[in-house]
Amino acid sequence: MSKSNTKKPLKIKQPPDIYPTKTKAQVTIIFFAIVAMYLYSMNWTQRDMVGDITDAPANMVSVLGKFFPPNYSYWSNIWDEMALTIQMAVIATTIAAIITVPLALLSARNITTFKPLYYATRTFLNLLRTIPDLVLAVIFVGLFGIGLLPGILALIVFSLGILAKLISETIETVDMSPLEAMRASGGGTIQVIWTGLVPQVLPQFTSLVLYVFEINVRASVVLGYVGAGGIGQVLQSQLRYGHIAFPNAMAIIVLIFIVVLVIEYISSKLREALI
Amino acid sequence: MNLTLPPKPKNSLFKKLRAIVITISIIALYIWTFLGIDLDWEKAINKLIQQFDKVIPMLFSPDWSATGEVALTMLETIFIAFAGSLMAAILAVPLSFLAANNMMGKYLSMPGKWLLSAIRAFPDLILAILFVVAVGPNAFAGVLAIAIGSTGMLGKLFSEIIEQIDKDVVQGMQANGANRTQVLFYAVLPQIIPEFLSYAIYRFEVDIRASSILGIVGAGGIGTMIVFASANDNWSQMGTILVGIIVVVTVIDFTSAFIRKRIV
Amino acid sequence: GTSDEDDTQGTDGDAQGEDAAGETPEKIVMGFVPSQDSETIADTVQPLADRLSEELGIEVVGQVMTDYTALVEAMGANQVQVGFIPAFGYVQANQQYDVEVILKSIRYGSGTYRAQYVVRADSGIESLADLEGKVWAYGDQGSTSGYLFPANQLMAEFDIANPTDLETDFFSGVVQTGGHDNSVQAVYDGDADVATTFEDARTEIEENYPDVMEKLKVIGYTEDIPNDTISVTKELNDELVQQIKTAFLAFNDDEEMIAIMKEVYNWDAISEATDAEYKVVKDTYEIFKESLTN
Amino acid sequence: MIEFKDVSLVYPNGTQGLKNVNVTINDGEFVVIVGLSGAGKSTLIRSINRLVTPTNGSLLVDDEDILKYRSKNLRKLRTKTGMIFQNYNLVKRSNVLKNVLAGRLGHTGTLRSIFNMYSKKDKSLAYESLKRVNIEEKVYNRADELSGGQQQRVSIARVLTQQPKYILADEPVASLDPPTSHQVMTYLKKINKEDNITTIVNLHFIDMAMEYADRIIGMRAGEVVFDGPASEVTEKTFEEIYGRSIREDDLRGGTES
Amino acid sequence: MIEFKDVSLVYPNGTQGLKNVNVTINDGEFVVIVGLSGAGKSTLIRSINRLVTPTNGSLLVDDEDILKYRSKNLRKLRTKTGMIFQNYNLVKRSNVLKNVLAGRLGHTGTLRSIFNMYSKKDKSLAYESLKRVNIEEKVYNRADELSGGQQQRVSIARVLTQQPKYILADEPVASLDPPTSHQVMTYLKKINKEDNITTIVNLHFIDMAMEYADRIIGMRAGEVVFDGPASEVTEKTFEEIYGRSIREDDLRGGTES
Ligand SMILES: Nc1ncnc2c1ncn2[C@@H]1O[C@H](COP(=O)(O)OP(=O)(O)OP(=O)(O)O)[C@@H](O)[C@H]1O
Ligand SMILES: Nc1ncnc2c1ncn2[C@@H]1O[C@H](COP(=O)(O)OP(=O)(O)OP(=O)(O)O)[C@@H](O)[C@H]1O
Ligand SMILES: [Mg+2]
Ligand SMILES: [Mg+2]
Repeated sequence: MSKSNTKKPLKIKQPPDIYPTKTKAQVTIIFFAIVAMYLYSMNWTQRDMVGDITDAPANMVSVLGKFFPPNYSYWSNIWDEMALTIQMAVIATTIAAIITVPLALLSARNITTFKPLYYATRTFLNLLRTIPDLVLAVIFVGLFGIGLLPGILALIVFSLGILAKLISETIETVDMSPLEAMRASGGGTIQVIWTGLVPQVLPQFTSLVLYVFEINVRASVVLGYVGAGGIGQVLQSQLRYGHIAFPNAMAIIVLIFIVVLVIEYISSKLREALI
Repeated sequence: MNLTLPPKPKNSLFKKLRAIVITISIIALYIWTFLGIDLDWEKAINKLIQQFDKVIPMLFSPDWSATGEVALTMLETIFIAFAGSLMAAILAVPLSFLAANNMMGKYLSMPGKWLLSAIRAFPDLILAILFVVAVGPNAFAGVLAIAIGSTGMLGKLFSEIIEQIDKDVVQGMQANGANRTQVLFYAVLPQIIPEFLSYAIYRFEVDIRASSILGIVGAGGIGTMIVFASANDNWSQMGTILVGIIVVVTVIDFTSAFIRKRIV
Repeated sequence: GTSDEDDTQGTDGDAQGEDAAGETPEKIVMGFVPSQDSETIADTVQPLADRLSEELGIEVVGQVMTDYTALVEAMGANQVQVGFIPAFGYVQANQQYDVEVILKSIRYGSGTYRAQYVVRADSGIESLADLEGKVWAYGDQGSTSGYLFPANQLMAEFDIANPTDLETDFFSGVVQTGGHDNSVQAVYDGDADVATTFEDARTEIEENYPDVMEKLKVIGYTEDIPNDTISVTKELNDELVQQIKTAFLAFNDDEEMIAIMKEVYNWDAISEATDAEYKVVKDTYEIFKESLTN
Repeated sequence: MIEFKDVSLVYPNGTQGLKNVNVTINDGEFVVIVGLSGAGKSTLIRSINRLVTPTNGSLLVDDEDILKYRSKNLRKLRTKTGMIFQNYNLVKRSNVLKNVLAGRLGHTGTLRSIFNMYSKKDKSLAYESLKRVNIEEKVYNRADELSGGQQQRVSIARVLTQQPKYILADEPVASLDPPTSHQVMTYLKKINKEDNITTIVNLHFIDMAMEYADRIIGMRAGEVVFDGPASEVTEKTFEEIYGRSIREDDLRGGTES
Repeated sequence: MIEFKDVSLVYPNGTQGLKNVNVTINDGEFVVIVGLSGAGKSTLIRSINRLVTPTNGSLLVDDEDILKYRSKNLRKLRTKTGMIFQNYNLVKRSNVLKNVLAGRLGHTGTLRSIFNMYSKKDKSLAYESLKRVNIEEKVYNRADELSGGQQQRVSIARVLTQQPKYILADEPVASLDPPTSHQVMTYLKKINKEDNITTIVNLHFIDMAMEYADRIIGMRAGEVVFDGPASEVTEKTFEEIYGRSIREDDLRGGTES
């Protein structure tokens, strides 16, 4: 009795609003700030536009039309490059997946309770992720010369950043209670992680690795810009020939698309098998 | 002591076969990969030894005289990426609902999923061409290219979030007599908005980095600087660019954390 | 806007381009794709745009683009009226969209450049004929001096039907390096036996490999390749085109501009050019076109 | 009044959820349904507001066969039956007030509810309901900041705001500890008495059932095996509901498979 | 023998988990600790295997002060004290046998356990334990395919496999329905008697406590307020433990904030 009376009753005599005024004000300010920034950006980016936007769709459709129909017979020329791209992605993904494990554990709050280590790993991964893939590729080409190796290295570093983040987040959501039980029954750190944690994250781990594999296949297009090999380079030089090669380019895109779909399919099947 | 061991597990033939097939395929994939790819380590390492001093020290001794230019270009990039990502975030919402299993049903969501996949299949270069033709070579073409490129990825991520919502809450609203729209606004949106926001902000960061596309459309931006710095082997300028990107992304990280705390 | 009736761009000949001449746009967009066949690669077109705007009294917006395919398509849609396009891009633009060359750049006192064949000095390769069975390094297949011209020359000289046969039958292998300096490097490192680059790309890596000039030698050159163009779309009226031409040519007499052109773009001067000068590129293009579309 | 007339329900996978259920629940009653896990308690309760649809028989609510209802009627039916869930089913990220106002959704136009434009009356009703379950000071807290018992009280407030004629509660205390459970049950009972709302509650615990119920319905394998006032529950009733004598059963663990 | 000598524990955030606890638990006893939520039951029990570390006093297990233990000794201590949790704490995705074998972790080398190379003896011990709790037929089922009661029995089997000297059970039946709860308590009691393993159990339910305990320890706000045989529990004990007469309390819900 006394308890609920000592609680300061809300001053509102009126029925309350759904959100407190302060929250409302904050959200409103943020909202308008975003809208203002958006309008400003739109205005700023359009300052150099000549002519009006009404022709845009027609123009776009007419270029897009030049890509169709795709020249599927061109596929026979690019099997090798496609294979190479997949092989690069396989190697890069495998290595990234291996390196990710310790990094992800170190950057998961619930596993690495030693704060400085946790923050150091986090910061390192954040920095890694800020580096654009293009810069990575350029730097590695600068270091190792042209060829497959810089391409693979760029893919490794690039996917490491994403993978470690995603996996550490997965680790942070696991049920910690079995780990506690393992600890209570006298298991050492590695035993606890292996028997308590690994079974919980394995399905997610697999599907994230496959997701990164897919990203790596797509990223080969970017690598093409810097001569790091693969299908991207072919696409790049086809586009140099202008519109007559557009159907070839489209054939390449369709092929990449199919490969990615196959990977997606396999990954869903594999996940089913694992869960 | 007499040992009584547990009986051997009886795995179904299907499972056994599946395990065998998966194992063999994976082994085959790796064999194929390692046979197909030959890396010349010796050459790469020689090259590394030779180039290391030319690249790495330069990267770490940024060319501060380029600071002004980098800052200005970075600002341009932010405007373009912001407009593009916000547009994408808005476009991705309806698409993600169309592609979510639990909103459209397993089969009706297929076209949506395919559409999102198809958008993602278009490389930057081609998106760039499309939009340059549409609106000319300028920052706005960059905005559009980024918007479309990001829509594919955001739509996919959003639809995955929608697929993970807590169904019980939806049922709670239905039991109150709420209709479909009300359920959407009361049970679905509150659950997904925070994640949508995080992904949108994350994508904004990605768009700031992945700005090579902007160079192609003549939108300027940091991507163009990267292309030229690399073409001219200007490593110390590349260092400055990197610093610029790291600073901006970090600032965005903090701002977005702040905003998320307010809104979520 | 300009030339509204002109929807059927580029479907038929020059006649239409002439018809459309009439109005003057209030703003001109100038697209610039820096030449990859050059030592330093310029990243701005601002000085040129500013001066042009001054001379013409029309607002001129200059944009640097990193890929000429996009520029060609943009000119086709009349989103860009004045383009600084490499020769090969010009030919595409001309064939598809009737884009017309008006000027070209002069480098090292010449309106043309050549591609060269670089081999190791001790390789024993003396002539093009010795290249059979060797490994070929080039930047990429869209490079005029790195690929198209040398390939064309070899195909003609050794009677090879198409580029695929050249790459697989004549040569024993190819290395696509992504850039001229990389190609030279590939030969220097022994990854390839011959590189085709612009003349003389060896100097590109001389800083890092001081002995490159002795270690590598040039065994031949291709025909002359016309330099980068300044081209205009057919929608631009003749009078304005003339004005633009005059304005650019006037830069040659302007100390300040010459200095800029030299420093930023590596140009000595700008000179008039006609479509005919690009016939040699066009012919080459025709040959490759066939091999692409099957 | 709710009348089950020979109601059966077979789930799409073939499980028999309900089997020839005949039960009449009068207005104002406080009925507790007990039974083992899987006995069909939830199925019975969810039939009443058509979260599941029986496959046979007829189910009359206020003399109308609700099995024939389609979307519009269904909304009406659900508006007049409030439901409380074991896991509270609150929108964790919305604040308490918004969660409680969701109880008015059935009474509010779609547009108004989207823009949070509730009438003053609705808002004060919501606030009143929060007061009734003694949780008004948490009005702006997010639902996930509350303890289990508090969340369940919010969900009761939500139902109160709905001003239903019937309250259905599906194991409202299963996630709570005993003192909090008693507290929640007490609130439910209080509301039942004060507002004369017919209340149907599922419980695992027969002892708690006996303490609060006017009437107990025992279920087993989809069938009603006991129906009578709490005072009539005997040792034998236990046996009927739990399949055999309770003590014995517990020792053997035979009820699980 | 476990001796708490003036043990106190303050959590980093300032909460007083234990306050001057003095308790001695003799070998072979079956002790039940009761108390309201937040009373410190879990804290007490977790101190014994050092999942939490008291900040004051000394805690002797088999005459050694375990508060001074560091990693190696700690592993030994944990190997000899088995623990059963409210939520069973099984690895849901691993099968029953693997979960039970985890009880041997403390006795097994890291490498051997990573490659699942448990000795034949360990495996047969695990299987024996499963048999003792009557769940041997589920040996290859995944843990998430089992019902709550079955999962708790698996976790008992895990502890049995560990062959501990002490069993600590932190609300082992809180997630279970009454029949299953009795069943689990019965197994615990049986093991206590057959193997003479000292067993300490936390419970919410004082009635259940009285049924199984040799001895009951009542806690409130971190302090031991009752300690004696089950037979000595009176109405007054209730009041001491729950702070006031039990019924009143429940009605007010005053234990929540
Ligand atoms: N959606 C469904 N599809 C198929 N079978 C179902 C479904 N829902 C429930 N069942 C089955 O119907 C039977 C009755 O389930 P119900 O949920 O009504 O039991 P309950 O008495 O509420 O049990 P609990 O105490 O575990 O909640 C069970 O055998 C259950 O497995
Ligand atoms: N890790 C922790 N950090 C801070 N305070 C804690 C922590 N764990 C428990 N507490 C606090 O210590 C007090 C005792 O908690 P404890 O978990 O021992 O209670 P309990 O009797 O087991 O309650 P329950 O029945 O809810 O499990 C509570 O006030 C609790 O909030
Ligand atoms: Mg149920
Ligand atoms: Mg506890």
